[in-house]
Amino acid sequence: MDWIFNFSLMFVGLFIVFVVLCLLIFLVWVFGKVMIAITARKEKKKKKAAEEIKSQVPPAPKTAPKAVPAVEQGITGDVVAAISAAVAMMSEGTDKQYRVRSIKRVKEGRSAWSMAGIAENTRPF
Amino acid sequence: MDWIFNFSLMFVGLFIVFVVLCLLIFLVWVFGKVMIAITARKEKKKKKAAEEIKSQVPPAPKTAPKAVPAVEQGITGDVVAAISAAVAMMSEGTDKQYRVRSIKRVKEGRSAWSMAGIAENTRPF
Amino acid sequence: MDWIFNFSLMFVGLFIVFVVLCLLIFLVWVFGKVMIAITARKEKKKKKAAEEIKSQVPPAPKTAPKAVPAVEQGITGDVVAAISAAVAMMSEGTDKQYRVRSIKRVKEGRSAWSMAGIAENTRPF
Amino acid sequence: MFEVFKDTILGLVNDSGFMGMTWQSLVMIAIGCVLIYLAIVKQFEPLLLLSIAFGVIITNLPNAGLFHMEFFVNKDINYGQVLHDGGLLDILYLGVKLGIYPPLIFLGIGCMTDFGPLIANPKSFLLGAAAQAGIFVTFLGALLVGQLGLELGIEQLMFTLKDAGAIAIIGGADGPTAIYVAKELAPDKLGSIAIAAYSYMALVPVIQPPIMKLLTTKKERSIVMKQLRPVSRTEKIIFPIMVTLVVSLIVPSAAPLMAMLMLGNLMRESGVVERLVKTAQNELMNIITIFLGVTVGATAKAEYFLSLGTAAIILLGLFAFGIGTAAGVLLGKVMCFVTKGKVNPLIGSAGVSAVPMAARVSQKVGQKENPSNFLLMHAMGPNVAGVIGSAVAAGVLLSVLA
Amino acid sequence: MFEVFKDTILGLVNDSGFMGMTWQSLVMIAIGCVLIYLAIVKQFEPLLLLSIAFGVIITNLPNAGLFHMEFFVNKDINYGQVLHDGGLLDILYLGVKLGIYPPLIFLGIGCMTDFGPLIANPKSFLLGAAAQAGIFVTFLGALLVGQLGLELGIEQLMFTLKDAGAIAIIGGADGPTAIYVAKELAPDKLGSIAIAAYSYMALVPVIQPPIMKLLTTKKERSIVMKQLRPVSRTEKIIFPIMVTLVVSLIVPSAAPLMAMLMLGNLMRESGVVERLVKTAQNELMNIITIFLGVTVGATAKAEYFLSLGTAAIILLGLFAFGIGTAAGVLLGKVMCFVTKGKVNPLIGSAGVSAVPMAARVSQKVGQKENPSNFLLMHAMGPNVAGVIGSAVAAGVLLSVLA
Amino acid sequence: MFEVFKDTILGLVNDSGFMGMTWQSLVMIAIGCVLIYLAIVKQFEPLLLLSIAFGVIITNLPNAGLFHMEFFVNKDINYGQVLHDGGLLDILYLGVKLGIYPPLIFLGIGCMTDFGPLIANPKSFLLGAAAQAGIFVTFLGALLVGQLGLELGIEQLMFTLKDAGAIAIIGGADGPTAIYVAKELAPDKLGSIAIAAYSYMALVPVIQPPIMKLLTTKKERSIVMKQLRPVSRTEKIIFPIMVTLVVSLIVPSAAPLMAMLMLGNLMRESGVVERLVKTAQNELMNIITIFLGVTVGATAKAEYFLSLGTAAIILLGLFAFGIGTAAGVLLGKVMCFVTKGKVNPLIGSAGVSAVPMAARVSQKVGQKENPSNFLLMHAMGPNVAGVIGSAVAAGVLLSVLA
Ligand code: NA
Ligand code: NA
Ligand code: NA
Repeated sequence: MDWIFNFSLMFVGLFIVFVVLCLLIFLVWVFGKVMIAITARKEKKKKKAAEEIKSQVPPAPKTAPKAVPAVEQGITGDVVAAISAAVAMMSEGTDKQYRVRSIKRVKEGRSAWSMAGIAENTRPF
Repeated sequence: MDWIFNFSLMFVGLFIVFVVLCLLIFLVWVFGKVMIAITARKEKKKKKAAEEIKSQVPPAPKTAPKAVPAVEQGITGDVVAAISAAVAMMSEGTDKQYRVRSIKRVKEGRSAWSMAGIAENTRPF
Repeated sequence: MDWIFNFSLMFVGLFIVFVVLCLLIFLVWVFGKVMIAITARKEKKKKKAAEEIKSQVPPAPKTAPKAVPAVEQGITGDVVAAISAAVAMMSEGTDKQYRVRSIKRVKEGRSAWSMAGIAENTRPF
Repeated sequence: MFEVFKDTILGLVNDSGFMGMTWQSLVMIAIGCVLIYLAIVKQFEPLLLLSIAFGVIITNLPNAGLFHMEFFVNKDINYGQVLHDGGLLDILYLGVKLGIYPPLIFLGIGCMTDFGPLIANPKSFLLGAAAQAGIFVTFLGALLVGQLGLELGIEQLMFTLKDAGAIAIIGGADGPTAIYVAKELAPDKLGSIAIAAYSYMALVPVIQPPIMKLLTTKKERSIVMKQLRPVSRTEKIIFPIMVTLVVSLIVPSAAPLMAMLMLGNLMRESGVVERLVKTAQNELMNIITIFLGVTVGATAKAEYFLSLGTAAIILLGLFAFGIGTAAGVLLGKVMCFVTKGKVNPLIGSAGVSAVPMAARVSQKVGQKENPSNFLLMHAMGPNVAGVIGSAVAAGVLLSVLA
Repeated sequence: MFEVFKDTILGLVNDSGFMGMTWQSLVMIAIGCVLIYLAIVKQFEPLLLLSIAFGVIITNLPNAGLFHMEFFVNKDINYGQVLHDGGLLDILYLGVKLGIYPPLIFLGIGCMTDFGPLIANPKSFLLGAAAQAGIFVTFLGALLVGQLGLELGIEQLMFTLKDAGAIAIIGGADGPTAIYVAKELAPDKLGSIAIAAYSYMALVPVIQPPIMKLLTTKKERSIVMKQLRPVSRTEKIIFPIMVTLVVSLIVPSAAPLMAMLMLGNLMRESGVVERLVKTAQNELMNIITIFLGVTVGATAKAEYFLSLGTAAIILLGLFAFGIGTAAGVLLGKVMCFVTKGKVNPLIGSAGVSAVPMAARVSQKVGQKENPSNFLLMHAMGPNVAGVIGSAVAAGVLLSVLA
Repeated sequence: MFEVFKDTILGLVNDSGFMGMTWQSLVMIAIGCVLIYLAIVKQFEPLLLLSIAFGVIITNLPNAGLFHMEFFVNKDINYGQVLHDGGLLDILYLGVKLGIYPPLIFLGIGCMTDFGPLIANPKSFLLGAAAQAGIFVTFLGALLVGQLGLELGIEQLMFTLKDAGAIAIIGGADGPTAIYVAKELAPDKLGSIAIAAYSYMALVPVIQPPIMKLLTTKKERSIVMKQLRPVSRTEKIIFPIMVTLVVSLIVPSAAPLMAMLMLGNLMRESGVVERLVKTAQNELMNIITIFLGVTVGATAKAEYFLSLGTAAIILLGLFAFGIGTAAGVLLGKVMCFVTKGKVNPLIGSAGVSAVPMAARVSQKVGQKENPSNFLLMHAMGPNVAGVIGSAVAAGVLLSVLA
């Protein structure tokens, strides 16, 4: 066996792994910076716009919306729990964790459209 | 290139498409007429039979069943909504629209049969 | 055709089927006996241990847990029924029979862990 | 220009299906429509029969080239030709020919089967074995028909040893097993054999009861059997491994079917791979079922299917189901006698397989005599034993004849 | 040792993708990224375009060897070579080349399609036929471009008859049909054709309305059509069988697509095989969609894709969609005239297929004129008829040109 | 007649598995049973180990012919022979040999993986790279064993360069990558390598903690890391495309694994193809998992598996996991030093992959020192970086050695 080759292969291998992943560090880092910068600028603009609007309109009422899941009115807490539980139970064996984000009543008066809804699936083929 | 051939191929193609689809129009139309005729005859018979029965039995009570989904008694409206919502949520991403048609309590006292129920699936193989 | 061969093939075939399945009867029977013996011994030990404990600790309160499905407190019967029904409905067309065994509220304060829960699925690959 | 137009049209007309149409094709299409009727309206094993029936129709459309039977009837298949010139169904049929679909269906069945009643009462194996008499007696019957064909000079009836083995397996009352054997021993008769097998499986509630009543007394039919013992999880986990080992060592040709059936069952009973079990018994099985159905139907090409041979196969299949049922019930009577009335002979008929239809027939016939009698669980034992029994029988036939 | 180290590194550098990188590969990767943008942000048929776009990127990574276009462009494919030297996408592409994926996608589509509106109003077939004019006019257009190429000596534009047929099928506005035809008639142009087809299908709401408005009067667009009659289950069950028979007998080359579409629909309407229907329209279709998308994208190798030919294909594709829409609307006008105003010509544009996008466009354009007008159900008839129509057209092209 | 009867029985006995039974087969069946025990009772990676174990058992059933190792150990596979004479597992094994299953498993994993923690803290890549030292040091170790074998004249230990590469990849702690490399470099050792890899992955909570504690101080283990920044959807969408490009360009041999992993992740993050994502990470992955498990197990044929080589592979595998863990932790210490205590070195051990087990081990060991310390999210970064790292390492090994 050619041990020089073996050794150099070992180092080359590890070297390449580091090269590739360091390149990725660099790219992800640069991209992250860019994204943060863009987001910051956008938010600045938003804030400005918001401030301009604020200065024109009267202040919003104090009763801010509570930080509850977006549940439509008329659906009781118990039912929300029931649905959460049902959904969780269904996910048995998948180890995923569900949380109910929003519950909406199925809109009525849509029966005429239901077929198109089903046909929707065929769209991309 | 043989443009005469090309042109004739174009017309032949469109011609065949029309021939096939016109044949289908004819067949579907004839079949539809037949079906409508059969259905009409059947309903006539039914009506006759119904009339004969009517003339024999006293009129039905006036309290017709309400047009609500077939929900068993003892299940409250809230729960129906919960189930509807749960089912709808599950169908997220499939673009289908579900409506709860009927809700039944799972029959009890069937545990002895459950295995056969599972085995049912093996039937056709 | 060689009818002697044919006849003997018929008998050999049936013979082998019986040999194999009789061997299985024997093995399953022996294994069943062993299992029953082991279980019996284990339960004996358990009983003994239980008796020893009993003689040391005061008797348990009389209000034994009712034989209801393991439902957490604070979830009403109606909701259990709703979930049962929802689960049953989902199983439509599979001929399986579900029974709700236990209903638990999804634990809160776990959002930090949810990602790992999802990643859990990747584990075995 | 009109000349060219006419020529192009004529060319298309010559390529069209009408040119190749024969009365045989028309008859096959009609048969396909009848099978669709049976599948939808009479609900005869619709999961497979509907696809099979549609396969029968489209394989017999002249010039469509969806399936080429001639590629597969010889021992030595030219796979290059299949890939180059094969139609859609030729390619999908590779899954049958290479022996993939039936074992994978068995994987799904294993995931759905509870062997508990069989483990609780291992004597049920005997009934599952007895009912396989239908296979071997029919084997002899098919050879007799073959002899008759030879003497009368009717080529279509001259069944060879291989043909006889493939026809006999209808008596196993088990679709994938029948297809697995037939594609090997008599690929030209696969369509007839599969259609016969699935049709009779659907007809089990019609075929079995008269035979069961004929062979049993009212008293025997009223026997109430004592409840089965509960079976521990350990036993249920060891069982599939044990069966795989025993069956595969004694009859290696049965290994593919048995191993997959038992892998499915091991996955089920292990309780640690639920996501795999769910997929194996649902999506995987459904996909394979569609492919299997439509390609098995495709083998029913007019020139192979429309023959006196098919008629003979259909009669022999009925005979096989009858003999299997009778043998099961008769051994049931023997066991009833030996155990001094502890075994209801009606559960013997369930040994033919046809899971879970045959077990239900036992239940129904028993309940008619004694409305409080629940034989179902007791009949499930012979029923699933029958699946193992026919796989063993298939192994023996393949080993000797292939 | 350093010498050896350097040599190993150099060896790896020579094998790396940078060495084989060309500006063409870079352009293709950029195109792939644009397609991903369109799929995700503009939601252009994302189910297929996302995979296609990713396929475009990875097939053009130098030295990765994921896909070898050269294996598949010749008439006679060396399958041994594919198995021995093929990359991941070569193997998955066999499902396209052997004609498996498009019919299986059609199986799933059949499971999801309700032909009720077409059965209730069979005249819709006429509109579905008319819109196929887009295919045949474009066929002539492509041949004209080919002629132009010949005269100008631009090899990339010298479309052959086969090429013209494959390009024309973009006008069918139906992805699987386009892929099924192109892989047979012009495998080297499959990537361009598929990308054009799916892109224009996504652009239907942009392409069609101006043409529809141009060709119709405000009065015509406001026509309210009378409600469709309910269709019985029997009719819905007979329909797929009938269509399979008629289409396959007249145009046998259309049989694989038509048979699978109608098998799916038969399974759906039969109501007895729900578990198969569920799998066919979900898991099976999703699996095939992923494989189809990524391998179709893989055919867009720089050396085949980056050519004037692709530019011409993209222009011809737009032309095809336009002609198809116009022809549908014009026949709609004729039908409006003949029926004395009972037919709203807007439903004619739905005949191009692109289910259900085109039908929705009819609905929207109609509702703009008359907010209480619901044309959707009426447009679904021509819409699904268009699928049948383009399959027939595909059959004709394959039969004459393949 | 009795003579013939006896002859037939004798023929069957000669064909039976008992005739070919050797003590080696028995040992392998016993090993299979032990693996089933580990999978079910100890829950060692049951999703794959259960199928692998069952594959080990059935491949060693004499005369069953389910799998023919000899078809696949040579460089040049005769696919015609596989199709003509192959058993069930030979056919299913084509998915491994043609390199389909591992990339498709990666597609599913990509659909399930959140690269957010890695994007938020890209330095984690360093830890994912460091842990791959396990691979390359073990490569040298395996060559040393090979040298030893040469000198002692023990043929079973004479590992070639290719063997060494395949063994080393166990250190990647990533099942599909190990299988993908081993089927190429050392097909005869695939069974041993895969079983070692999956076993040690299950044993990560046992192997890693002592090494982690040995190499870190109590103070280091108590370090609380600051919360990760939220990552925008755009970054998550760009990430898979970027990684695919960079990795595939530098190490093209890693492209199949990396491209499929990242296609899955792109589908996931795009949010527009949920139905495809659902199928890819559930049904498709489950189907492939079953096929992969049982066929990989099938490669553990007694004559290849029972050798000193396997013993050496198992030792080397443990060594590889240990070195990988140590290297990760040590670089973690360096980063801790450089960042002045902002990095907890415990997250370094997660760099070996074994997602998400290794990350959880980091979490647990850290929490023991400081109960309010949540390292999990921080450890997920190196953890998923380790997957990318081992795919790159696999690409290097394949590129140099294949
Ligand atoms: Na049987
Ligand atoms: Na169309
Ligand atoms: Na790794």
